[in-house]
Amino acid sequence: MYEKYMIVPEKAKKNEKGFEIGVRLPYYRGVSLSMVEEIEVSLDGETLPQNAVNITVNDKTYNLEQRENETNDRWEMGDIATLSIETPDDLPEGEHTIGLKINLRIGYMPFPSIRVDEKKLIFH
Amino acid sequence: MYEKYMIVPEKAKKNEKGFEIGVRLPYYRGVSLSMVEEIEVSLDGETLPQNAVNITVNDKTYNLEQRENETNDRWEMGDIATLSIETPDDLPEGEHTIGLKINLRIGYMPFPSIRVDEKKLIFH
Amino acid sequence: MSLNIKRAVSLYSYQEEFFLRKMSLEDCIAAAATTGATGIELVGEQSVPGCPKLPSDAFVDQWFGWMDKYKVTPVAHDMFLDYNKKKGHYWTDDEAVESFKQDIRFAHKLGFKIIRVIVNTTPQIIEKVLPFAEDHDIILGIEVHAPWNINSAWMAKHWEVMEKTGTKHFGFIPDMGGFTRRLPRVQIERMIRNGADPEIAKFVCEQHEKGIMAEYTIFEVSRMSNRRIDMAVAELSRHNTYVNPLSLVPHIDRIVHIHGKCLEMLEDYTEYSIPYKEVIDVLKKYGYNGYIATEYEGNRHIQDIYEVDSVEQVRRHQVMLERMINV
Amino acid sequence: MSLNIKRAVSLYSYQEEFFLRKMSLEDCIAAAATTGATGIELVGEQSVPGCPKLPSDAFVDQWFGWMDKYKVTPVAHDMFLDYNKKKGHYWTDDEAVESFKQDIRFAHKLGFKIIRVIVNTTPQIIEKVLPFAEDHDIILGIEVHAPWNINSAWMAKHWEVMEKTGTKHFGFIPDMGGFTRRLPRVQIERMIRNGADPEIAKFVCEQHEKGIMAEYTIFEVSRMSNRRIDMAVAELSRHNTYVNPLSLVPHIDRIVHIHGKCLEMLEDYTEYSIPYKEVIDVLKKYGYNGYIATEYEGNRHIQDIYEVDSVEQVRRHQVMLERMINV
Ligand SMILES: [Mn+2]
Ligand SMILES: [Mn+2]
Repeated sequence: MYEKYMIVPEKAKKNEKGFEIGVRLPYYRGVSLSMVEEIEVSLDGETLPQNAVNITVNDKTYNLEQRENETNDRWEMGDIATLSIETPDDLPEGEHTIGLKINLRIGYMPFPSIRVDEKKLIFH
Repeated sequence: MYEKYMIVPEKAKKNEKGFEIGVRLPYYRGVSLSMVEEIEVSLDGETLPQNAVNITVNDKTYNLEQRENETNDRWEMGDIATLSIETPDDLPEGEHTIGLKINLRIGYMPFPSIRVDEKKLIFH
Repeated sequence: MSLNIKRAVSLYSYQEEFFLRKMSLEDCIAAAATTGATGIELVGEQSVPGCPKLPSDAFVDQWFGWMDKYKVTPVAHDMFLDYNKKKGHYWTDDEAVESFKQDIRFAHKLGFKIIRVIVNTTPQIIEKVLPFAEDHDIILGIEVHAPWNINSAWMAKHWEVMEKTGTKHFGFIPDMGGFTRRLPRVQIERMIRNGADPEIAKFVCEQHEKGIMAEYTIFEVSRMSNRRIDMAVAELSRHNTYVNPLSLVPHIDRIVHIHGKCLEMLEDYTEYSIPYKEVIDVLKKYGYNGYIATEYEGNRHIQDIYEVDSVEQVRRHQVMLERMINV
Repeated sequence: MSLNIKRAVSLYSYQEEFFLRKMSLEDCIAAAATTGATGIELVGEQSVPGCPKLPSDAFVDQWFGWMDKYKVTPVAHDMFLDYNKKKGHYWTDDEAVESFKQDIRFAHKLGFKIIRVIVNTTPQIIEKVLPFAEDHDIILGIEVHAPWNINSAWMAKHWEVMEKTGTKHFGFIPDMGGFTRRLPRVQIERMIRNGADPEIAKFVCEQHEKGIMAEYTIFEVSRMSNRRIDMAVAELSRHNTYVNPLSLVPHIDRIVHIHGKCLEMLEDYTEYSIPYKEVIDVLKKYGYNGYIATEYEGNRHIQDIYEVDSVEQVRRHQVMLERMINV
């Protein structure tokens, strides 16, 4: 569901600590940030640590721990959040393959709701 | 179902080619011999080849191929059939552990109907 | 007060004693009659050697002699379709129909009016055999056995045949095992004897009683254990279904017979797993007027360590039915 | 001819366009109204930012303004219970009740009379929240979504609450996906695009149409393939259940609302998988007089390669409903 819309190519860019991408929630309703069980980003095939990923929704930025505890602020359906990912080394400009896995904790689903996208993005 | 009644200890005896045991069908109705998919006998932990096993029901004896093709003659519920098993070597008199697995092909069951029994028997 | 529901006993109930030759066919009939049941159900291939070959005239005479002697009536014969009787060959429809007809002849010869049709019989086979059944005054009833229920897709396909043909000779035979509110204790305990984890078994029983869908329970157990026996316990919840007894209501006029499944009749004349009173109240309210035939099946779960007393189990079930029917 | 069944559209149906910001909330309402539907259903957490927080007075005014402008009525709000909203903490009943109450306040504020209760809500929670719902003139309806059916054990537990309390404020909301006679073609084709074996998919579809119990199909497929995607195809047959529409009959007075699920509306105004006419004939015959709300959900299966046109799919579904209701 909504896999191909997860990564928003136009929002990709380098920043001072690494890079950022635009991301939509692959679900048919909004959820509190605490229900986002996992956000896993990979760069050119290499999985980055989840605590290197910060998320910005509704103009507020959350690190992993803050996200897990945020039961009020919501990532609304269709809203484009910004993920900013710290990288150990400076990201070379140009095209990179970005993988994204989002796992949601949905009360009425016995199984994890895992969805993935992968896109080649241009970073400047 | 009926596992512990499968091997009938009193009927065990040596014969000229090996040994024989009394066996009840582990099922709640009789079946044609063709529906007996497998009869596997083990002697002291060693599985004997299935074509070494002949079965006698209603006073008629069937080898493996004859049994598989016998769609009329029936092994009735509760009837004690005789299995005679050829052994390569003469069976030493005394106690032996006999294992028995019977697998039935039952039309309304999607899975094989496999039942097993194991008993220590005295052979003379 | 309903005087319309009648009581029968399926001789299947005495299978343990019959298997061990502790009871003869006549003993089974006599035991059934002693309970006050007036009808006899028979799994032909269990009780009559050679079935579905037609029994000899001598046997037929003896059969009706027993019916007179014990003041009971033949009610239903249970048939099977052994589609894969011959290794590597799956019956054509014609072969299946021929086998089915033989069961109709068998049932007719022994005075049965109803045939319990095994659940793997296709609607097409039934349509083809219906005229033959009508000619022999035999009513066919597809057994609605858990995990099916009377509204399941497969049963809806059979219902379409009933609707399309408008026949009076084809209906449903619900098996009361389809109302398993609590998992059968005898079955759970047997699996624990066979090595199942008692804590997992307890969890599965609780989930089942809460009405949790089996898929959830199976998934949760798969995270607790990777042992096959524990998964088998979880799967009990999938096979031993419970549905609202009201599910029978739209089909009440198409219910031709009922299997009174029981696995453990308690001393207080209740069945451990099945809320009989609730089902029978529905049957009475909506006017079911056929037989309920006791079908004791607990023996397989206790025979490994207990002495089976089918006669007493059937007696208790019949006492229960008698009280519920005549309240 | 029945004039009692009313037509609504769940704005859930336009989720693809709403997600992509091609349609605003007002656009969705307008599109629904254009079909002739008179009722609006809303997944609050989809369509209203911040839900279930109470919307601002400005939003509420705008909402009722839209209702007037497009001549539609708020019918139902769909709620969720996020039992595990907080990582590692499973809600107590009190927490669940509090969340539920907030949805009641939300629904009440926007003029909804019905709340679709998500299927994982326990009967105990509903019993506890019922007085609050009654005070707010809100009728709760547990969604009967495949693979459940209205007689399933879980639904029987909810039915017991209805019986016990005698309330007029709690009933069932069947989702028409529970009458999936053919497996959805859009879903099968998507899985083939994702690598499923087309021959196995064909086999699974055939078995499903024949009404074969899913367990058999799953077992057979497990012998044909050890690939997860093929097993997932087989499992579609377990999740997309079909039951006889007559199953609704004993509960007809307890059906408070209906979800008109559709995955693929054809040009001839039929749904590919669901025999709508047969279900609606039962609803009419037994006097259902609530809404059927179109719930288009095909987008998720085609969005990978096709342009989704929810507006057209909803239009076709409403034309179908209109014709069937008014025959
Ligand atoms: Mn039965
Ligand atoms: Mn729905």
